[in-house]
Amino acid sequence: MSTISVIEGSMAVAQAVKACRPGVIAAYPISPQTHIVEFLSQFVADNEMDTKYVRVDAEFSAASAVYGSSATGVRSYTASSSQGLLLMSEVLYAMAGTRLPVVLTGVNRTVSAPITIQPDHQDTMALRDTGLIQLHVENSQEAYATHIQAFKLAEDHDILLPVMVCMDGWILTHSFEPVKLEDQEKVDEFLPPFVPKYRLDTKNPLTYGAYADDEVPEFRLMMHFAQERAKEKIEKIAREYEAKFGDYFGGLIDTYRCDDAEIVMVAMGSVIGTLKDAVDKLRKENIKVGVLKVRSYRPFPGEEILSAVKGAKMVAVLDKSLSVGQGGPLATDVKAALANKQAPPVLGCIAGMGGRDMSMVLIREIIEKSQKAITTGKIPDIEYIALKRQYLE
Amino acid sequence: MKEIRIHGRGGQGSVVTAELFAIAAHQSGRYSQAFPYLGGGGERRGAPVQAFTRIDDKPIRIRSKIYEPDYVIVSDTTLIKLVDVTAGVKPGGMVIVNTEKDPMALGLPKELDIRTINATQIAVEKIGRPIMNTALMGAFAAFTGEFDIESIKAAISQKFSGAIVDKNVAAAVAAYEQVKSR
Amino acid sequence: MIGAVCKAAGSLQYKTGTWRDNRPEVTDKCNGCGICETFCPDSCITIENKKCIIDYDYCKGCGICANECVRKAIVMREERK
Amino acid sequence: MVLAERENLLAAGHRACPGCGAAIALRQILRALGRDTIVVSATGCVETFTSPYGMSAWEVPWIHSLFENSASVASGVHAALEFLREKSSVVVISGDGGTFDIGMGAMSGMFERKQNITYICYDNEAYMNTGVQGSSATPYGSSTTTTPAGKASFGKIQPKKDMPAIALAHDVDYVATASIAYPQDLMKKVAKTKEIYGPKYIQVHTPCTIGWGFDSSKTVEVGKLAVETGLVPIYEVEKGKPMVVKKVKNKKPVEEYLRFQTRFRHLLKEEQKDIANQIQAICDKNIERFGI
Repeated sequence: MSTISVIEGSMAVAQAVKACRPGVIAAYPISPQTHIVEFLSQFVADNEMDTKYVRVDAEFSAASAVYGSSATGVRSYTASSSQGLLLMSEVLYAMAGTRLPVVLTGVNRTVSAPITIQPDHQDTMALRDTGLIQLHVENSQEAYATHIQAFKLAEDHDILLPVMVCMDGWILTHSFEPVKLEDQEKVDEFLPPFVPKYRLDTKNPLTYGAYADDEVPEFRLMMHFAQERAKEKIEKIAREYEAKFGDYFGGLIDTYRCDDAEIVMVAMGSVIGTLKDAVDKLRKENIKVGVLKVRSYRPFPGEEILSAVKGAKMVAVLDKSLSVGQGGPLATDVKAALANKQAPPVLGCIAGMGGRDMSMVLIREIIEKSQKAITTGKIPDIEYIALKRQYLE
Repeated sequence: MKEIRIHGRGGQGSVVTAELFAIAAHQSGRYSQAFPYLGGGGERRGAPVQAFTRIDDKPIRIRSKIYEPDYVIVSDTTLIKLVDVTAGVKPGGMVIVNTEKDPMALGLPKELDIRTINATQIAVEKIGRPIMNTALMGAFAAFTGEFDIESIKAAISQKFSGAIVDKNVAAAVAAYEQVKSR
Repeated sequence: MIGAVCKAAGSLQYKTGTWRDNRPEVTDKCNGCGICETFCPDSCITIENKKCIIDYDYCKGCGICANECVRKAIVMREERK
Repeated sequence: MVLAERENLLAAGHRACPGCGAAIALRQILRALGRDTIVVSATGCVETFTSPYGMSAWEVPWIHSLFENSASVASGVHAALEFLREKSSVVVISGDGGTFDIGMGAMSGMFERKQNITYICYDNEAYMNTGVQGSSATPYGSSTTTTPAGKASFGKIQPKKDMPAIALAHDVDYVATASIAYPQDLMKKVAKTKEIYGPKYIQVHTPCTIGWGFDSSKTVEVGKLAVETGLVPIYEVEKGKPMVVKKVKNKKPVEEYLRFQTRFRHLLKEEQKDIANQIQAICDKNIERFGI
């Protein structure tokens, strides 16, 4: 029987990973990821997991170790955050390029400087082009489910790419809330043991990480094609999960009261729940708004977004990061997806960077700016939400 | 939805208190959410900290900070000088302070419902150390009626193990009964 | 194969013998001691019937075998002659 | 022993330069290790010349990912084998750049974890793959493209980093130096690693014809001279046992070694005599310190 208990978001992830039975975990501490790996270490220490936990000297080594273990044909997991993810980044490119189905948790936190431990999406955005599949979650239950789904997705022979489950640091990892933990037996039925397509094996010696010259474009493209195939699989696996466990959090995207919405707010991660509450409140004031959750950031669900926002008058995209010199990366992607199509205009809003709280006041500001853009027909390139002008001097 | 804000100091167990409230709410069949002040990595033992709990009859989606709490808990009176502990408290909201002093002697806004409990003394008596958070929880249950004492006891039993369970339960019950008997 | 994984020993299809300027030739003095085989960087020497055999498909003509042969049983000759 | 088997696990058709010392080392190392071995390589000459896509020279399972992480990748391979309860040897083969410099942190971590992994550094004393830039393994006085000799420079001003000493400071189970010029010694040492459980470090001196500047036929000869002058001491330290050093009966003056290579040629000029003397002093010190 599944059990529901009030646990920390980090524990929800650790429990999901445990249920997935990885053979190797390698990780390095970094806040706010730290609790996840501490819990997993304890599970191993208590013999609750048949797993080799490799304590490493840096995130760079953590990613490298799971690169090695995954290539040896063993289900492998790591987690990191912020600077740590960036330190891993060189390995993550290699991991995706070598098609190793590692699952990692990207606990979202901003990147120095200035140094801080506050959450936003700056870190995983920097890994956007690695080839990793990136799935964002809105709450602990979804984090739990998505890790289990992630292994199934990563290890599918049509995909074979690392999957990063992105969750907002602190806001999710350090929150306590009721989480339903599934039966091990049922998880085993949902997620069979890892069957590698290739592996390092002295009985069948293969060369991994070969040097390519002329073949590079095709190998990069094959990663892209795998991500294209992943679009269907993400939805399919989410539905399979629903059939098995009763929970569905969206496939590539999820929508909330978008059908007749004039303003659709597009966002990722932990802000989604707050936005849903805001939508209910605003709807009572006769403001027709809806929320579109981008669950899969890579592969990017351009078509799905287009069909969900078609009828709206304005698409307000909330970016918890800034591509300096360009704008919000999510807004940029949404604009690209809607370009050359019959689609509403897009207002890119930078909101919630560096842990700035996504309060109701702030969401109201987004809606007001969207309404103004609709009435005036003038759409600024970027709107900055809850900006504290005193720091700009 | 009911929202609780806890003011404490690093190392006093404010986050654990918030977590225990969330567990107690779950034990009593409600939804809950507890979280520390975002970040906190720069805060060390002794620094003023905050933790939050939300309780509702339906799943909780909102994740912003708590700006207008229904209840505030203050784990020691020295915090009143350092932090605006009553900021944003809803009209008629309750502030529970760990002190031996009279509520009116704390210099807090008169329009608020101020309650006091000497949780530290109860903790010293029942636990042997001045770890006051479970006593505060017992008092909170009695003052607010948000929890029955059984769900507080269940939360403590779920979170801890060994001898400290009984001691903490005893502290919570003692505080609960002290308030009830007033 | 995806991920640039590839099979063992595929290098055999690449004939490095075309790189060669000088060609080692084995004379009658060879007793098949194997020193040349041990030192050959290019895995192109085998010892058969107490004689070293050079695989000219792969020999790059570095000359180590001739230099290290204690019996001076290998001589280097210019490839174009 | 191993020589008799003559098993070749590095296929012909690889793209090393003619006379490559590292290729000689590879063949000997693999012969000593045998087929039940998984090799992890760092970026470098060996990685590049053995692994063109579809034309790999490796006959054992082999993996490369980056320059600085081969020790960490090996840690993961080892953990996976432990999980699978498989016993293949896990061996890192990395150049001096990937060992002494960019990969030293990862190697230190691997040593500290006490995993059963053999780390072999083929030491050609500079970044040869990228065009002979100086590394911390580059010897004193050597001219490279980033430590060039010039009007105001005699080449590298720092002595070679003592990597085996750093390995020993990790209290690893076996540390050895070797040279391709002494294949029996090298293969014996590599074979020994299979008998010792724990981290092991072997540093193999592998002359480079291009980077050092000598004729491709002279690779082994140069390697021998390095040992015979005392510049490259050959020894092994097995945990709990006294150090075993390769003795040299007729020691040669280091000038014979320097003369052979363009990287040291500038030191033969009269005005650089001091530097050549200092290199001789390094040899003399080695001879005394190790009892060569």
